[in-house]
Amino acid sequence: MSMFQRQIGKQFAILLVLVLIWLAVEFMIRFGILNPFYELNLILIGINIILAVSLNLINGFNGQFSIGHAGFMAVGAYGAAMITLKTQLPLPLALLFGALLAGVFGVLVGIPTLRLRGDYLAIATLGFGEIIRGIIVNIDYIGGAYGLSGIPKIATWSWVFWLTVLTVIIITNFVNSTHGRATISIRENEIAAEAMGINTTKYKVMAFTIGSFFAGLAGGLHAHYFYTIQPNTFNFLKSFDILVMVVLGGQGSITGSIIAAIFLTIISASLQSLAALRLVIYALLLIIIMLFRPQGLMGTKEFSFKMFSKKSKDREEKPHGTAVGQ
Amino acid sequence: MEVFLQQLINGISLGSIYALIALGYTMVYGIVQLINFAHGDVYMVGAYLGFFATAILGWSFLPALVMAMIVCAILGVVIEKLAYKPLRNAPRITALITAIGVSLFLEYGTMLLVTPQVRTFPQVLPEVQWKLLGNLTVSNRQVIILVITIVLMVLLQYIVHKTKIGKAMRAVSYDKQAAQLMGINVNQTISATFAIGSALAAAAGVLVGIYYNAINPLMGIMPGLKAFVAAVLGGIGIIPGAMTGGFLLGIVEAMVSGYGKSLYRDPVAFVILIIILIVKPAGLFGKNVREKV
Amino acid sequence: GGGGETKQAADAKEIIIGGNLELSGAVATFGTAIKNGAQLYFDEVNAAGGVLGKQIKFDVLDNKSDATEATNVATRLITQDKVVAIIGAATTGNTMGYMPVAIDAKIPIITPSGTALEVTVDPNTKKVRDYVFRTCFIDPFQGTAMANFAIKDLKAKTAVLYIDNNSPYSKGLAQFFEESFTKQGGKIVGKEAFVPEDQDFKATLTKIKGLNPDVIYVPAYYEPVGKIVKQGRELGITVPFLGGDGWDSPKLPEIAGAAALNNTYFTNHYSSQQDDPVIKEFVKKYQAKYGQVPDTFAALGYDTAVLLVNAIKNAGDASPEKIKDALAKSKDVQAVTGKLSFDENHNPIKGAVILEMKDGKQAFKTYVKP
Amino acid sequence: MLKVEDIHVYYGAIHAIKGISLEVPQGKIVTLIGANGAGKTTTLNTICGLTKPKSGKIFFEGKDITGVDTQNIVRLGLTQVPEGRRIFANMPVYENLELGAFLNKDKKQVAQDMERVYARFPRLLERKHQLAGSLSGGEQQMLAMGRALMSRPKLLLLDEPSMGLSPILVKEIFSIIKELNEQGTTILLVEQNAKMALSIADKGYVVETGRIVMAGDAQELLESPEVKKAYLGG
Amino acid sequence: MALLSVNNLSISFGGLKAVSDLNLELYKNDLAGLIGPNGAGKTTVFNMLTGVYLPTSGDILLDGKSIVGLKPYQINQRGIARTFQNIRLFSDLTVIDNLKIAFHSHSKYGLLGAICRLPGFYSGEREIHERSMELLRIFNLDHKWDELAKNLPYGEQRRLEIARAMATQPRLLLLDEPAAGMNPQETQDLMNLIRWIRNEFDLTILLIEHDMSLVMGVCEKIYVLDYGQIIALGTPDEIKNNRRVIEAYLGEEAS
Ligand SMILES: Nc1ncnc2c1ncn2[C@@H]1O[C@H](COP(=O)(O)OP(=O)(O)OP(=O)(O)O)[C@@H](O)[C@H]1O
Ligand SMILES: Nc1ncnc2c1ncn2[C@@H]1O[C@H](COP(=O)(O)OP(=O)(O)OP(=O)(O)O)[C@@H](O)[C@H]1O
Ligand SMILES: [Mg+2]
Ligand SMILES: [Mg+2]
Repeated sequence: MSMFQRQIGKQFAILLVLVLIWLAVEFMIRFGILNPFYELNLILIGINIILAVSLNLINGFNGQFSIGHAGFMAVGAYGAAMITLKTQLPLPLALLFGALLAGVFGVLVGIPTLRLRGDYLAIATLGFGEIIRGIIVNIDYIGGAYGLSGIPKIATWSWVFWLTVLTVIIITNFVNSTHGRATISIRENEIAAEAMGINTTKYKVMAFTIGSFFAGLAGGLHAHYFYTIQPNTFNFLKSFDILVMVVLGGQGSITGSIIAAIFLTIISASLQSLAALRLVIYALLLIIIMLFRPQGLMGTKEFSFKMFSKKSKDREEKPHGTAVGQ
Repeated sequence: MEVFLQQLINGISLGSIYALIALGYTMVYGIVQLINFAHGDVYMVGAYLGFFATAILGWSFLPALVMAMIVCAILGVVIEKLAYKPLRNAPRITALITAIGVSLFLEYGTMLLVTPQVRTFPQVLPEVQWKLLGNLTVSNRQVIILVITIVLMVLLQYIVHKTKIGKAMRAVSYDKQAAQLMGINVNQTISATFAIGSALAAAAGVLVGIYYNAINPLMGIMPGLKAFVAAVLGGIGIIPGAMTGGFLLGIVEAMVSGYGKSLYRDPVAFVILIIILIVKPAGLFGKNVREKV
Repeated sequence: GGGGETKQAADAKEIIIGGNLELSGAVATFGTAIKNGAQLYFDEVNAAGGVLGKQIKFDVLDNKSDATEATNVATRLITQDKVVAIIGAATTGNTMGYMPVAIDAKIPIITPSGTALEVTVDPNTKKVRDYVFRTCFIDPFQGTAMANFAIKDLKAKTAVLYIDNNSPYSKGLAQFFEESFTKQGGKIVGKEAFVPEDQDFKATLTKIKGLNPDVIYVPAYYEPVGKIVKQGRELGITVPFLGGDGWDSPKLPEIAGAAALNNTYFTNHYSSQQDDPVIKEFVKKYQAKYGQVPDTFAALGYDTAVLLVNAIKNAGDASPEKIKDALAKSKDVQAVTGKLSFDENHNPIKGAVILEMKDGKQAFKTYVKP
Repeated sequence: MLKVEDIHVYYGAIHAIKGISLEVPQGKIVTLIGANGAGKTTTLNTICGLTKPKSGKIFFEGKDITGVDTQNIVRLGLTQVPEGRRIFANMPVYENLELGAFLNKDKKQVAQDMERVYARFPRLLERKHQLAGSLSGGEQQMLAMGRALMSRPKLLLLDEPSMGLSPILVKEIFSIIKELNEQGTTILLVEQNAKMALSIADKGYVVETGRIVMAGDAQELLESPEVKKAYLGG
Repeated sequence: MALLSVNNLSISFGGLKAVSDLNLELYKNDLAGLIGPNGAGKTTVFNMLTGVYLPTSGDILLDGKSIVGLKPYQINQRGIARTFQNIRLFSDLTVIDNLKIAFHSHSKYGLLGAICRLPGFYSGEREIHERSMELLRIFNLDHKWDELAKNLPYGEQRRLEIARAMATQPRLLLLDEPAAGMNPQETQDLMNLIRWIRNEFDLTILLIEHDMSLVMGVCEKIYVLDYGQIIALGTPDEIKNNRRVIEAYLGEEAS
């Protein structure tokens, strides 16, 4: 029973900290202490966290090599934006619709492609991302190449913050359950997982669907904060950006994804004045970090303050990332 | 019929370029199991070297081509030593991320050096148009690229499967430690792989630069991606597969543009790719060997 | 408390003008040319003592050719760097992306090359956006002008549209060309598209050849256009190719080859090879500074800077509010692409020329009144 | 022929080999026995350069080979049949054998050696063109042995060659080892099957947690009560 | 009725007939061995029994019902668990997580319960945890519950793999060379463990092994496979003295 109580106590403490962070930022925004540039980047961080954590479920925990995440984000963004533009439904419903639509796409993409392995799966997911974008470009009803503009800016700091928290909680809870273990076992050794009674197809599709759902949610938030969405925003380079966050943070580490999303968003914003040099620096940073921490910033561990205590076991942390290749 | 044949020519000519880039891609992949996303950018660097040699130094075609191949071979080896070699024992996706880093570095490093503007090649390879069967047009450059692609494919296939260095490459690709126990120099073998792959990319860059007559620092992104698709389509790591995949992709794109809607060319090409992969999960030439349990 | 802070900015030693431009990503060429063009003029002004006794600081940030980044950049320019006006973005899409931020903050913006109608006019309310201006043509003007030319001068009856599928500019021009062309009895016999990264256009060109049109309208930027014209001629297409101001670049004949470009026409603000002294002077200065011949984007970037500085001078005060008002009243401002005034929709009133390519040189064909 | 002097090997923070010294005289069979995780494989890997010792020296035929690259050590005539076979699963059987002779430039000799290997392991001849990865465990072990023989080593390191083999094949493998030795190959043999190993060896070392705890004449060890108790199953 | 009955089971790979017309019957509580030369097809039989390979012909009945064509996870859920010749642990996970994964099919809360952390989640997790620890205790691995599986010594990895198979609560346990790489002492312990779990869990066991001390020591009946065919079936004593088996497998003078 004490384990249960300790759990509840810990969760309560986390919740309290979150409420405090939220209130503090909200207060600073209200009173103009935090100017809109910082607010915008906080929101971008939130959206990137959702994207990275959801892709981490697919790539890091399930070990499926997906590089089409931006496609699902696009589905969510367009789905949610269309609801807002064409109907009078409130934001939560629009977001839900976008996310569900992305989830449905996740199932549709997942079932046929997840029998592919490694790089073949990667190219198929990349292909799906590009197909989705190619279709959007060609549908004038949803703005074609122009994209959709005039989407009301109704996704506020509060929405983004709490939906980010919700995403992280749901995915963390999923990962730390028997379903999460089933998901992880597929990454570790698919043959053994099947021999242990785990329906690998089901769990692959499930990870893919949940991942897509949250990518769609991030897309919806994006659309309702940045006024405009364009198909080009969701091209394969965007998928790469998300992938970089996941790997940089550590595949299989949710806190790692969060840290990487924050880090990369800040880096990107602070290099804006450098033009081409900006990407050269970004590129060098990527290479250097990967060379010095091949397992990502966090490996598969989760960040905790206990980490710093001497007692923590120094496990050899050789990471096991996505099963790339045959 | 005539239009169909012309479209077939168009497709093969486009496909031979994809194939040419895909060869290097697939070769590097076959040996080190790394999706070298920077391959498309080495191709771009090759094009710029060719441009530099012909437009600035006034060299003729062949020396320019050779110089670009040599310099890119060295570039490939250096990239491998600095960015990939330290990660040989890391998860493969880590090297993939550094490959993305190298790719961005080459793109924007080049942009810093030469500005983003388009450059055009001087006329180093005079162009001749041939008319076949009445109205079909083929240019000497198309034929040159096609022939070079096929020759290089055969050559590569020969190197990898028939020569000693090729055998070493395959051994290294499977188990580096065991390869060392055979007396194989793993570092040299991998360097050779990157050198050959990058030289091929450079050749493609120069040829394509001359063929289309316009190069820019981001020119490697799309062909790189398409070549990767072509390599996967054929079964990544398999040399004839890369070539077939390249041709197939080129022909599909030409036919969709010619007979369907050009607007849907890329989505349709990807749909076909995915269908092929669902039917043949290891690509056209790949054997879907299940791991022996 | 935005008002108070901008006041401070107005009192500062220098006037900060923001640049929200594509310096990396897919259309880095456009953004970079605009930046160079604008910088050239600002340097001239600063060398001559500045404006209102203050130096101009051109604060350019990279929006990575992405609408989201453009919003991010605009927010930073406005709230961190306290700019009084923003130049950019190069494309309609990115301009539309960040525009709401500027409008909310009441900072005037001028896009040098965002051509779509709805950039300056809200399509829902049909009202002009007070804070948004542009230096370039709008789509209807060029599209209509070229359609008229095709029907009247080239006696074309049928046309094929070949569009850059990722570019609203290209789509906009094509749309108005089509409207005007069909209204005058012409027929669009085919609509095809490409993406700007394409290298090979032969498949589609083969198809277009089979459609046998009198003219082919390719409203796109010079890099793909050069390849299209070249490959089209190789396939034996002899009919005229037509285009818009995106064609204007010394690179075009280099890419396509001079011979291939014969019998092609495009609408433009000016001709970089015209004898006009203003243009000659600009081309000379630009070349001296950057070592390249300026393209349309460079010229538009320069003109955007001209318009802004002129407005600041006329306003007598570098506050965003005043600059906006003065911009709207711009009248006959001498710039590279013509003598510019804004109409009630904040579009520049300037005539167009139709240029013909002859042996790699631009030749003046006709003048089209605004 | 081989002399290992007080080597220490670390895996990160793990001190796997804590000062091992041993000697393999020319023409002899020397065996290394010990429990799981004692450090036998690590010792062999260190000898042939796959892992680098932190301190200590290794001499082969009087030459210091400490820190020399594996491929150069192999050139000197020392090779290993690694633990877990490590055959090239993606290549057919015959190419695996050819790779064993990678350094041998004499084509005729290679062909002869190949014949000899096939004669010794007829099963490999049957499976000549099959991908090595689809061989059964025992077949793979034969292939690994055959591949090592192709390089005509002066000193052969064998890491648990009998693992996973049927009793008849275990005997076969041991008789091959003996035969090879009689033909002049010096052998350093690591075995779990201590009884068999000691019975063919001239000399034995017992390894426990990274240290040599006992050394001596193979026959003596076979009869030593401590060895009997710990490694021979009573 | 036989728990498992295999009728005329065959499989070929390309031209190679790896197993042909195999017949085999196991009754509840049997402890049987499957031996034979390398490459005889033993592992292949296991692979067919567990759905990894689809037989070319023949039938496999579990409790009288055919399981041919079922996916490996379905077969496992029906009560057949196995270990692998080349250890396949979830090597980067902890020892206890390896077991918890195997408890998956028997977990008592759903997706919603997991995501919302309903009370059922906590009780379900506690149950899984306790049962995993119990199994670890049985296999004498409880002191290492928090180690990464790959850091265990080889012998313990083998034991962990058996424990993991047991966690799926099988009726039939297939062990592929469980003593490979173990020293005589460890092998002895393993024998006792196998006997003990058979009795304790009322289990049927079929094992492949080359270590004759183990096979002869624990198995009550032994199938001998050669070139994909059964060449002998009998008690350890019968097998030891069977000429064909000696020729093909044991060699003269079984040591
Ligand atoms: N790559 C590695 N990283 C970390 N530790 C290692 C590594 N390889 C071996 N070890 C450790 O070093 C020690 C010695 O291992 P080694 O493989 O040499 O033993 P061994 O005597 O060959 O055992 P076995 O009989 O199981 O083959 C063991 O504790 C092992 O866990
Ligand atoms: N996937 C496969 N493709 C081709 N051949 C195979 C495949 N799997 C097994 N074989 C062949 O089938 C035969 C039987 O192999 P199996 O692994 O069942 O042998 P085994 O009896 O388990 O031997 P060992 O005791 O050595 O493990 C072998 O000759 C092997 O080469
Ligand atoms: Mg060992
Ligand atoms: Mg077996």
